[in-house]
Amino acid sequence: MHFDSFSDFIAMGGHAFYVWWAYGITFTLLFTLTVVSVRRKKSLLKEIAKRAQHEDKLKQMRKDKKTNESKT
Amino acid sequence: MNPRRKKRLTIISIIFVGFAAVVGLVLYSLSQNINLFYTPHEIIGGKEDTGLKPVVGQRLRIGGMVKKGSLTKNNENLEVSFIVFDATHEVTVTYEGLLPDLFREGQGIVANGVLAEGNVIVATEVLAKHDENYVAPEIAEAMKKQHQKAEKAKTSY
Amino acid sequence: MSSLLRAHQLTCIREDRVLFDELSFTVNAGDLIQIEGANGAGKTSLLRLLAGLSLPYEGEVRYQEQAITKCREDFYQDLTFIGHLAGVKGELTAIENLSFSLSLQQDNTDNIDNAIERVSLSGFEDSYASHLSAGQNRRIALARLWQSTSKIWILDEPFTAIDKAGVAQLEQLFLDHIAHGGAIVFTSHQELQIANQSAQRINLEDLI
Amino acid sequence: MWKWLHPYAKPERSYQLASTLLPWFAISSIVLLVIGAVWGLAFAPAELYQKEYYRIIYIHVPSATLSMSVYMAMATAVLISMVWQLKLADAAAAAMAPIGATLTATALITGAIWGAPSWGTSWVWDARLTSYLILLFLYLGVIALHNAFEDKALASRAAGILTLVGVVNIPIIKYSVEWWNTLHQTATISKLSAPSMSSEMLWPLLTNILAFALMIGALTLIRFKNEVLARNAMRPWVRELAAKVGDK
Amino acid sequence: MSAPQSLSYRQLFWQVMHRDLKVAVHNKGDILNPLIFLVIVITLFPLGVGPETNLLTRIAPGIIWVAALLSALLSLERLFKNDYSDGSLEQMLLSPQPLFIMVLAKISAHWLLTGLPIILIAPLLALMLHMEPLAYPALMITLALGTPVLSLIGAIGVALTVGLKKGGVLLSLLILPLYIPVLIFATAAIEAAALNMPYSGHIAIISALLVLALTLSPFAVSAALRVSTN
Repeated sequence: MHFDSFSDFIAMGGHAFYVWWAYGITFTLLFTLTVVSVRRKKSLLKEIAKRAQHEDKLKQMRKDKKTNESKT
Repeated sequence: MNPRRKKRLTIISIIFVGFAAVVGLVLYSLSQNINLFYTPHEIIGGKEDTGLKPVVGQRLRIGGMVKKGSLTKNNENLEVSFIVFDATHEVTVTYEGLLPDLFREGQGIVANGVLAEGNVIVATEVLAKHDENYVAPEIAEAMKKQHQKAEKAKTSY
Repeated sequence: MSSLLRAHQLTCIREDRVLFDELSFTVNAGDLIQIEGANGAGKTSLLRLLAGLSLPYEGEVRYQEQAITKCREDFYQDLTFIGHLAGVKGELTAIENLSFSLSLQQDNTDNIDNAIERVSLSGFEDSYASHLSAGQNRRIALARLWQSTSKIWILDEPFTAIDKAGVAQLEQLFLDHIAHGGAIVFTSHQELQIANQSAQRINLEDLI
Repeated sequence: MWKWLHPYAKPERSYQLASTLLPWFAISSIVLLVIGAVWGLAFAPAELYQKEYYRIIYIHVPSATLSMSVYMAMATAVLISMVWQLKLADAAAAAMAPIGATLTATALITGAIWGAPSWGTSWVWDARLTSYLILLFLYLGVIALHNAFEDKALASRAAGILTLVGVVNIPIIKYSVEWWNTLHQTATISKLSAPSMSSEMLWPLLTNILAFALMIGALTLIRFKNEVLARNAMRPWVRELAAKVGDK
Repeated sequence: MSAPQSLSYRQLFWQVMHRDLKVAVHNKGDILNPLIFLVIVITLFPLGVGPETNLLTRIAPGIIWVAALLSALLSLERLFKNDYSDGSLEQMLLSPQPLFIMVLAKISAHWLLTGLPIILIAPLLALMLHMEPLAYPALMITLALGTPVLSLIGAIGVALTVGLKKGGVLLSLLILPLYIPVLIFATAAIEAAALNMPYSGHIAIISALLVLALTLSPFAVSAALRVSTN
């Protein structure tokens, strides 16, 4: 361990501002990117499911139409 | 010649000639040494190939090492002056303001300013140039000792 | 005899909608093929795929049994495509427009007056296209068919804005072209005589 | 090589492969990131001149070098997709762009924060910094092109052209510090035999670079999976996956 | 039917360029507007920063170049937009002739209509901004070498965005970063010239950029056009 105490560690020899800002921004950005990427999968699958349902409905409607036509 | 082969041949020759020309031009420009800053040698002696010297009143950027023991501070205001040197020449730089943290004698700096009479540069901005070496203090200490030992060993002969 | 143009298992998807799936057909010399389907069925998309203007999602188009992406120069030498947009510049005269598009296509520009006459534009040669009507603009674009040396014609709605006499002339030209070993793929909303007589039809709606 | 690769060129197989690889990358990168951060921040010695704030190097250097590697990887993927018409390579390229952009932004920001105390300025318009800023803009342009086109395949081809044009910038960034007298120092670990760094500082730096690389791998896998899903939305296997989510 | 007439590449180039110039003559506004924009931007500067001669002398190269860059951006859209919307671009893509020659011809026409006027008017603008007399040759050389680069690189961006409805903002995002090197080396060269220092190194770099753009851009543009007309 390079630092003598925890407060020394936080103080970073008087340059706490620079060091912690740099680390903070970096990890915030990377973390945000990760969260966004992971969430995207769920929303994507939901979108696809919705579209699939929509298409099924259309197909069903077309089929109904055809059977009606053949009846008359 | 069929059109396909004609086209291919044209493309290949264009690309070849183009890249050769680019490489040639870049090499030429590098030989011209478009420095983003002057060295003290160039301020006093002029650029190597052309001998052109900057004129008094010219805005320029200078880069070099701060000479050990040359830093003088004016206690009343923040005015400092120091000598910047390279392998052959040295010039004086004066500056008013706070120096960057890394600024110390023996370190490299870059300064923006105006050339005044007598090869003095009145700087408006002083930046410390760090080199690619990173040394832990203990190691530096140890190296110094090693060095001293070696010196001693030399002198004892 | 090998086919001129072959669609091999073409799949086309626009905005996640499947327009057609694994569509295959061949175009031989002497063929007149009409593509049918309602608006939005993918007629234009199919023609653009055949011309190599857009890439299919899957499958490929082959010119003389070779993928068209691998032999663009040869294929385009042998193709005349007239799309929705006429490709006529309003700032140029009728004759300038025609001679430019002919030379792009490496077609004959010698007998250009003849072509102008055929599309009933005599007297308008030196008028700017922007001063002419929509039908006349269309005729400028079509005029190049009379000069064309290419075998394959792909025409998107060639009869739009053309009057009756013009349609008849064009139909005659179609028949001449296929009689000379050419092939035509086209779309049209109009009821055509030749379509009933000698055209094969591909209906995109039946495919889904 | 092509024959061996072929089964993986199927979207479903590659999706599964990405799914099995992902946990390994994710876990190892998290572990190494924690080790690297603690080692760099707390255990590595202070630097002779820069004291404690040189510790920014442990995030600045990994983001900077790897953002360029990501660009080259992206360009390679584009090239593969163009030569072999491999759609999965497009998905990979699209997955990498936002990661590269984030890393480039991080490198620029940490560089600016580091420059303030050490050089005396956060920003200078010299060759290294400017060419690196252009890299960020290139990434943003690629991302914008990916989003501008409705059709994913089309978007990939458009973005691919810009990616390849931008490759010109990479050697300029890399050699700018040697070609011109810039304020930025030259590379620290360019020569592996004799790095210009004490070994107690070098090891945590290498650990961090490895950690960042693994993290980039994990992120690429996550985003690659998304891209594969989006590009194969009409496939039955994607529909099945979607149906499972929809039911919940 | 007679045998197809094959054009040589040179004929093709002239034909396409000639056509573009003819079309442009009819739309005089397209040529004049960017030029007027350039002049207005340059006259705004002395009004904005104050007419102090020393200051203007110092920033003149930068102002002229930034203005030239923006006016190039303004004029770029018409490079392919009209051809795209009336279908003649499609016809070019379907020609058996190599597309990159036609693209190069169109870019050349664009430069003749927008780049050349800037070069011709530049001495006047420099005079308005009290530019150092020593720097005039450098200004002319950098503009002569640099404005074609602007057209060549710009064409890539336009080709990529021509099919998009909201291509304008995207175009500037794609292109302006690629313009930065030209701007930097051009202004550096003019500044060096103003101080009576050699600037052949800068000129060599701008020339390298020009050759690189000339080599790569026609192919990149051709590929981009095939994508965006899809």
